[in-house]
Amino acid sequence: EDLLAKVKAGKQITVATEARYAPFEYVEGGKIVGYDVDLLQYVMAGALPGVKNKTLDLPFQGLLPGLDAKRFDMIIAAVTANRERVSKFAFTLPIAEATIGVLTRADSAGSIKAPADLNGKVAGAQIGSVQTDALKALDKKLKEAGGAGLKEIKEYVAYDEAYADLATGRLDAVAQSLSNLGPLMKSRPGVFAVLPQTIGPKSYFAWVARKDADSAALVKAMNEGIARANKDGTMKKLQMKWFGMSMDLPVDALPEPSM
Amino acid sequence: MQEFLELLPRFAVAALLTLELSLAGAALGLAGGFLLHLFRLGGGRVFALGCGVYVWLLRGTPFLSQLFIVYFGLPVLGLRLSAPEATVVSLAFYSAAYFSEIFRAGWAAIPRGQIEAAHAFGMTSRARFCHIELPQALAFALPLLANQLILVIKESAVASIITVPELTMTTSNIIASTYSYVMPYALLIAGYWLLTQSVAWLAQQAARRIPFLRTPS
Amino acid sequence: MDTPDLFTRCLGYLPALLDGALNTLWVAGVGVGCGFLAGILLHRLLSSTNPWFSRPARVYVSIIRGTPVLVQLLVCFYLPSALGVEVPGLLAATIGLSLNSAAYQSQILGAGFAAIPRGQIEAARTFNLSRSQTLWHVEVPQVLALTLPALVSEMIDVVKASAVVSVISVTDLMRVGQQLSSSTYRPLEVYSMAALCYLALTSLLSLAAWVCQRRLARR
Amino acid sequence: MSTLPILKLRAVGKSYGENRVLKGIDLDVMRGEIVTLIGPSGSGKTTALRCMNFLEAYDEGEIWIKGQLLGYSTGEQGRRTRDSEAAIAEVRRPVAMVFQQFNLWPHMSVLANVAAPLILARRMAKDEARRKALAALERVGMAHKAEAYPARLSGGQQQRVGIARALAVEPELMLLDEPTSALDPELVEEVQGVIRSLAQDGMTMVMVTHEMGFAAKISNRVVFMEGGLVVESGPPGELFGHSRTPRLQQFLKPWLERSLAP
Amino acid sequence: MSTLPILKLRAVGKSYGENRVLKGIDLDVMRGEIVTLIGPSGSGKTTALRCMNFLEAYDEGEIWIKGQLLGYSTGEQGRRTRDSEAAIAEVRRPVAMVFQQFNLWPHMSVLANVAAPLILARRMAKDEARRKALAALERVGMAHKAEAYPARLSGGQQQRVGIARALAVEPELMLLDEPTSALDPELVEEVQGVIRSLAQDGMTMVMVTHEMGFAAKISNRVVFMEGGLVVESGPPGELFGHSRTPRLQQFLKPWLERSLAP
Ligand SMILES: Nc1ncnc2c1ncn2[C@@H]1O[C@H](COP(=O)(O)OP(=O)(O)OP(=O)(O)O)[C@@H](O)[C@H]1O
Ligand SMILES: Nc1ncnc2c1ncn2[C@@H]1O[C@H](COP(=O)(O)OP(=O)(O)OP(=O)(O)O)[C@@H](O)[C@H]1O
Ligand SMILES: [Mg+2]
Ligand SMILES: [Mg+2]
Repeated sequence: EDLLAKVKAGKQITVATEARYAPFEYVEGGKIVGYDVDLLQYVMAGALPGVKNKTLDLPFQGLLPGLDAKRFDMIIAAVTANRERVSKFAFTLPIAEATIGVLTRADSAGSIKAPADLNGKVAGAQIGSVQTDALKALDKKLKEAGGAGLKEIKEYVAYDEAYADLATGRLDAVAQSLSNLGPLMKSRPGVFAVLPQTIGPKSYFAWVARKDADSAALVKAMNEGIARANKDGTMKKLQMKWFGMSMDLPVDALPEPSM
Repeated sequence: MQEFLELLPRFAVAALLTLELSLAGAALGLAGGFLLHLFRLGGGRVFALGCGVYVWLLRGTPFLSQLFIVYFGLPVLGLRLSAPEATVVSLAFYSAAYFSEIFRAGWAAIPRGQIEAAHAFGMTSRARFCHIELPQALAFALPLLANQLILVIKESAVASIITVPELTMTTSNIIASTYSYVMPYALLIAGYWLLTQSVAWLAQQAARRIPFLRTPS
Repeated sequence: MDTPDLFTRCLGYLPALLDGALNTLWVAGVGVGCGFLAGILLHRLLSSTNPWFSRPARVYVSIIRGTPVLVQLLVCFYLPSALGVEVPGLLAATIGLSLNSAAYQSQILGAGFAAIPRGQIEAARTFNLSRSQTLWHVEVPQVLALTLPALVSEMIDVVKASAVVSVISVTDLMRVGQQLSSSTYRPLEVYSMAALCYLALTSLLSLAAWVCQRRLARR
Repeated sequence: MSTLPILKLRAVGKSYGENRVLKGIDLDVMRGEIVTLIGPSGSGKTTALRCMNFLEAYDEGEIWIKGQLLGYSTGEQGRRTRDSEAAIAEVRRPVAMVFQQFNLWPHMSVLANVAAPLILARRMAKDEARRKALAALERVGMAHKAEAYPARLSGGQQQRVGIARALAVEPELMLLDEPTSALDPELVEEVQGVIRSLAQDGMTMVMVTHEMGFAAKISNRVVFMEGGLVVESGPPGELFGHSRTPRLQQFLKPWLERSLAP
Repeated sequence: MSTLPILKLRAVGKSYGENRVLKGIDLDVMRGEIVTLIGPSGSGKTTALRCMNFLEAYDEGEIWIKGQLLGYSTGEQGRRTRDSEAAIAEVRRPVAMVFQQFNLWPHMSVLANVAAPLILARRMAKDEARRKALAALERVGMAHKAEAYPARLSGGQQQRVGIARALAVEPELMLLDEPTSALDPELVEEVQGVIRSLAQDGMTMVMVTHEMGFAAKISNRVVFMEGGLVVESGPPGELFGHSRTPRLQQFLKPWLERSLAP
């Protein structure tokens, strides 16, 4: 009896998330809401009818170790698929594009117009995230181009403190997925600006399960649900609702990560 | 074993930073707490009330909130501190509240009769303070002070949230990049344990050096 | 999108914060309560003349006081699951804080127990009170009265220490603050409000203790 | 007066580590008798008294209370094993103790102090225990302070409550360790008065005291101890008037001088 | 003996809030005299003694030490103002005090305890202060414990150090508040011996005590206080033998009975 069968029999699946990552998942009115929540609801209705989901809210650093320790069955959060993670965990089909943009302060829009202007500046992102890796890659690229490179890359436990540091001027830029930046720009108008260029290669967000035989069927069921949402237009509708834009995602498989 | 050897230098550096931050914070806090206590002793009602409110505010709210107010709030007033600076300053303000309470307990523990004896033999108030009250109050408070220092060391872990690469932050970093958490946590525990136990040990040694504490009264 | 003014915004945070405060109060309250009972037990072990009891107890206190609460909570949360037992976050948090507080309280209570004159215990013995009667009817009420100020400090510390329980998926006051700050992108305001909530909680505790002390002092 | 001694000590010895504090004490106390122990500081009086109650475990000899061996059971080959707390409590039941430092429980009212042993150890119903406690307080003239807390009482009043607490369990033997020496001189009289009236009522008592005058007046027998041994014992008139041993004479000298001073 | 009283109290009164504890005390103490204060608990003996030293501020009447008014200065319209700490210290210089609870400073060695007032208050050179302190300790037979800490000493030894500390400042008047009542009965004698020898050397003393026998033997004058007033005073023979007031007779009765007991 594998995990999927157990979930079906127990009528409950335990999932973990980090509800500090608007608009994918965050708390409003005491409830966790967001793109992932809506999408999960749709997927479960098709793949696991009658199963209830129990959601744990954990700091991001606790998600992958917790999954490994079998504290829960899946991570339903926007986890960027990178090479190292994909080698250790089972990712579902992509749920959103994770391509990274650069957030700056509105008052520095005159001086920082492109990633190349970040020479000698301080940039930040979340600890252990793909965004941090992207900043490191950018740093390398800038140096190869003969520039000074980034002055410092600061790693944060969560993005909120990074945004706050950007606002107070301790940071000059924050690397973050474009999907997250839209809502931020909307709720603090006039404070931040987003560079038109992205950094790093195209990458994707997906949900994560354990990479073992026990979980395989569950991942397959989830993938079927995501593919259906993609095909019937539900996904586009939800993306418009939460990101204010829609994106084209591969339907058949998660592309091999390039980082 | 391999992992252990690889991680050890990073943890040593991080532990040193934790020690520096908390020692600096506690030293300033100790001085601040002593000043607060002096105000309370000699400053009349207004000072006593002020000190009381200070202790109530700083002791009653989580350190994280105070750190945020120093780190994100002060820039609004034009004072921008780096993350380690903000940590030290917040630790100082925070621990000053606790230290002043410890001094208060120390002074309260001096038997009235001894102060009267000092009066009766015509000692000046300075002589009384320095030679009768201070040594006894400090001897009494020594274990409490050590305890508080240990708490400050542990509280400094909160600084990880504002990117100070101390022990806790380093552990998070390593876990996030390697997904192995047994060895990093073991090293984290060992790090804090070593730091706090050495404080406890030093305090014990100090207490042993105080001749009149050696006898159970 | 229009932004309400500061005051309205802060007021808007309150309901969610109060929800979190309730969880904090539960975790800290039960933690201190169980920690008290466990602290008494621990003190008994510590003061036992049998090294098989006293030594492990000493090691326990040293470990708990020497490691961060965060780590202790993680152990309470992940260790059982590694052994195949499912422990919900709230329970793990409560157990973790109890175990933590027990170590500190054993020291505080120890000072109280030591301050009870030997003669009173002897009186209980000559009048044939059993050991547990002596403990609960003669020692504990006095220890409580003697160490109340220190116990209140410990309670306040546990309330504040509970701010890390979010790592094991308990939505406490601090976690609500984090969630709010991430949906509003205004950490300073939100954390200031959270600080006020903590202040209210801790003041409530101090006040209750003050009332108790008053009662006891009337004797 | 029955002929069975209520308390019997035979060759009782006790050591603290190397220090042999009691070196073989023999003593018989009959029902209705009042025995006082006197002697210089450190002679073992308190230790002897505490052994009679097994507050301190004696390690040589035997102590019998109403014919029952206190604290130990003798096994097959004559080796003795320590009894359980419960068994000791059973044997010690007829004995009550009054302490030098009163040792009242400060968190209980006077009434609760006196009633607690009845409720907790004798498992008496609360109402009845209170009634008994009140009667005992009446006996020592402290009923009007039943609701007060010990800290509010003078030393003399506290000691009277201590005596009431002992009385309430209806003991057949009372042990008193310097019941007045923690009191201000002014308050000694009130406690001695209570003890004297107990004596008149026929209570059996063993008392340690430094108040020679009081010992002389109240006791049937005075036991002079020194260095863990009984040096001399007898009726007070004999002992105080014509001490046989030079050590006792020397011990009594300052007191005799002081009392004849003014 | 000079005719100027070293200590003079005139109509001294003292209230704690509503409670008037001293109600007008008159007293003259001549050089070389030994005066003991006796009286029931709460009669104001300790308070009177503490006022003589301005440890407690009196609020009516006058206290003169060697002709200087203690604690207050009289201004123009006869209104008096409280002196500064330094001025009070100056007037109280010839007076030293011995406490019931010894009040030694536990963080200093015996020698440091005795030397501290000399170094800190009299600004004496350290070497000289030590020499003096050692001489004072010699006087009370405690020189061999000079390096010990108070907690290591018995009560009697602590009180002897307390007396040495008072002696070292070479006082012209010593105040003693129940110097032996915190001691075990066995230790009373050693401290009384020291006080007796000071008396023989002509030290002026005012002492509160409950030990009637001791008071009777040592003092030139006994003052009986009650309710904040001096009820009777006179030479001990007169006071103890033929008390005029019924209150004093009643106060002395238990003691007389006890001393004549055997
Ligand atoms: N708990 C103990 N541990 C070690 N030695 C003890 C203990 N209790 C008493 N002693 C020693 O036993 C001896 C006798 O003490 P005990 O208290 O019985 O004497 P005492 O006759 O009652 O004296 P006092 O008149 O001072 O009360 C003393 O030398 C004392 O030091
Ligand atoms: N600090 C104080 N505040 C209020 N009242 C006090 C204070 N000190 C003493 N009293 C009161 O003053 C009165 C006299 O006290 P005092 O200590 O002088 O008596 P005493 O004669 O020394 O008694 P004792 O023999 O018990 O030592 C008592 O009623 C006491 O309650
Ligand atoms: Mg004794
Ligand atoms: Mg007095």
